[in-house]
Amino acid sequence: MTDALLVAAGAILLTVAVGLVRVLYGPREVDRMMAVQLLGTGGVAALLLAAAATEVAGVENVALGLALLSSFASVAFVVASPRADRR
Amino acid sequence: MSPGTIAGFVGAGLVGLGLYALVVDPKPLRKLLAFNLIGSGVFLVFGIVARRGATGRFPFDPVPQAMVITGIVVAFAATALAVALMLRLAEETGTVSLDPDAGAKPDDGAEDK
Amino acid sequence: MTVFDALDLAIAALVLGVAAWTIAAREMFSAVVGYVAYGLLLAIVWVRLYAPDVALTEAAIGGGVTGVLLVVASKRLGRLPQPEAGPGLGLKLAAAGLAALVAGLIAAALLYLPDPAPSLAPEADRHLAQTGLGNAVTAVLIAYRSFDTMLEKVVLVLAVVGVWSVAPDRFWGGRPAPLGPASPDPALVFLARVLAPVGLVIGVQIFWVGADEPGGAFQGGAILAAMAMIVMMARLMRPPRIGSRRLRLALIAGPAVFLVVGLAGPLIAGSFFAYPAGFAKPLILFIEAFMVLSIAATLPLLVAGPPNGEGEP
Amino acid sequence: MSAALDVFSLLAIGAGVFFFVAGTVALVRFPDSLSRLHALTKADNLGLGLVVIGLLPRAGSPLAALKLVVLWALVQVSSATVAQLIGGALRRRDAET
Repeated sequence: MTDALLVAAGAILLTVAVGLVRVLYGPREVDRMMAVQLLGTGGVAALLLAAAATEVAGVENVALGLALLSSFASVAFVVASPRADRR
Repeated sequence: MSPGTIAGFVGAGLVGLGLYALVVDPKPLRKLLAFNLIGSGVFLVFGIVARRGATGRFPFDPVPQAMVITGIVVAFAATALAVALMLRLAEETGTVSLDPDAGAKPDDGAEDK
Repeated sequence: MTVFDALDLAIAALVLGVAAWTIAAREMFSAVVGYVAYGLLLAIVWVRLYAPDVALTEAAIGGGVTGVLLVVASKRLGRLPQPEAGPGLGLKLAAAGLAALVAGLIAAALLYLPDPAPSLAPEADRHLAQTGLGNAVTAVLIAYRSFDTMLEKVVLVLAVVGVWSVAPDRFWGGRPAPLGPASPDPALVFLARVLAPVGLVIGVQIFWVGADEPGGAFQGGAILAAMAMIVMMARLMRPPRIGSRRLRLALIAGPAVFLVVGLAGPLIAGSFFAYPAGFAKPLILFIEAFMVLSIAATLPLLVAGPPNGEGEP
Repeated sequence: MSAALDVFSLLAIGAGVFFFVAGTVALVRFPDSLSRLHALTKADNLGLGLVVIGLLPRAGSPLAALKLVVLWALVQVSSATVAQLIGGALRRRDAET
C-alpha cells in the first residue's frame, strides 16, 4: 500500500513536470502562469500522498501552507498586468 | 549512497548554475535570481549535512535546519532590498542597467510622473 | 527503497531543469515564473530531506511572498528598455569553467564528508526537556541559538529601513504604492475575503503548534504576511503610512521583546539569553508571539517598497 | 473491512492521478489559452478532490480528516478564483489588441 501511494505521488509529479513545458514554451504569459498553478495543485496532492505513505510528521502542514499560498504568484501576475497595460 | 546525497549534488549543481548566470547575465533582476539560486544551493548542502546528522530520535540534525530557516528569511529580506534599489534606479535613469553610462541622460525620463 | 530512489532522481532532474530554465529564458518574466516554480519544487525537496520546518518556510516565503515580489518587479522593469549586450564568448567560457570548478569542488566535498557524520542532534535532544518544547528546530531557534535569531530579526528591521531609505525625500513618511489596481476584479475581492480569515487561523495555528510539531514563528508569520498582502492586492486595505508609530512598534516588537527577555536573563536565570527552569516554554511562546507580529508586519512592507507618492489619494 | 477500504483508496487515488494526467494533456495539447485554462482548472481540482477522498479513510483522526477537506476546499476556492482572474485578464488583453 505504501509503495502504491508513493507511485501515485510520483505519477502526479511526473505529469506536473510534463505540464511545466508550458513554462518553457508559453506562448503567452498566462500559459506560463497556468503551469505554475498546476504545479501548486499537483504538489499539494503529491505531498498528501507522500505524507500518508511515509508518516513524516507535519507534512500535511506543508501541504496546507502550499495550498494556501501557491496561487499567490498568479494573483500578483493578474494584479500587476493591467497596470502595465494602461501606462 | 548515504541519505540525501542526490539532493547534495543538486545543491552543488545549483551553485554552479547560479554562479555562471551571476557572472554572465547583464540584467540586474536576472543577477538577483542567479544569486538566489546560489543561496538555495548552499541551503540544500546544509540540508544534507542535517540529514546525515540523523541520530536515534531525530531523522535530522536540527541545528543546520534552523540555520537554513533563518537563512531563507534573511535571503528574502536581501532580495526585497535589492528589488527596491533596482526599481528606484530604474525610476532615476529610465533604464534597467548596472552600466553607469547606459542611463546618463540627465533631462530625459528621470521623472516619469 | 527503489521507489524512493526513482522519485528522488526525478525530483532532482526537475529542480535542476527548472533552475537552468530560469537562467536561460530570454524574457525576464519567463525567468521569474520559472523561479516561482522552482521555489514550489524546493519545498518538496525539503520534505524528502526530512525537513518539514524548512519546507514550510520555503513554501511560504520562496513560493508565496517572493513570487509576489518578483512578479510585480519584473512587470514594472519589463516596461523599460533593456540593455542587451551580454559578455563575449571568452568571458562566458571562463565563467562556465569557474562555475563547473566550484560546483565540482562542492560535490567532491560532499563525497568526502566525515563518516560517521558529526551531529548536534544528541545535544539538542538532551536539553529539549528543559525547554518544555517538542520541536527541536524551534528549540534551536529560540533557546539554544536565540542570539542569532534575535539578530536576524534586527536584520529584517534593517532591510525595511533600507527599502524605505530609497524613497525620495518629499515622500518620506507617506504610504507605499498600493499593491493592487484602482478597481480590483470582484473575483479578487471575493478571494481575499475568503482566504484572509482562513489564512489568519492557519497562520496562528502553525505558530502555536510550532512548539511541538513542525511550524513556528517564521512560518506562521510568513503566512499571516501573505494574507496581509492579498488583502492589500484586493485594495481592501491600504499599505500603512511608514511614519505611523503603531506600525513602527509592530516592526520592532519582536526583536525588542526578545532583547529585553534576553537581557533580563542574568536576573531571572543566571545568564544572558537564558530562560528560568520550568518557565521556559511560556516565555518562549511569549517571545514568539511578538516575533510573529513583527514578521507579519515586515514582509508585506518589504514587498510594498518605499513610499513614492502613488499611495496618497 | 480494511482490505475493502484499501481498494476504495486505491481506486479513488488512481482516478485522481488519471485526472491529473488529463489536465496535463489538456495543458500541453489544447490549441489556445482559454480552452487550456478551462480544461486544466477543472481536471486538476477534480484530481486533488479524488486523492483527498482516497486518503480520508487513512486519516488518523477526525481532525486530520477535517484538515484534508479544508485543504481541498482552499485549493478549490483559490484555483477557481484565479482561473476567473486569468480569464478576465486574457479577455481584457485580447480586447485591446
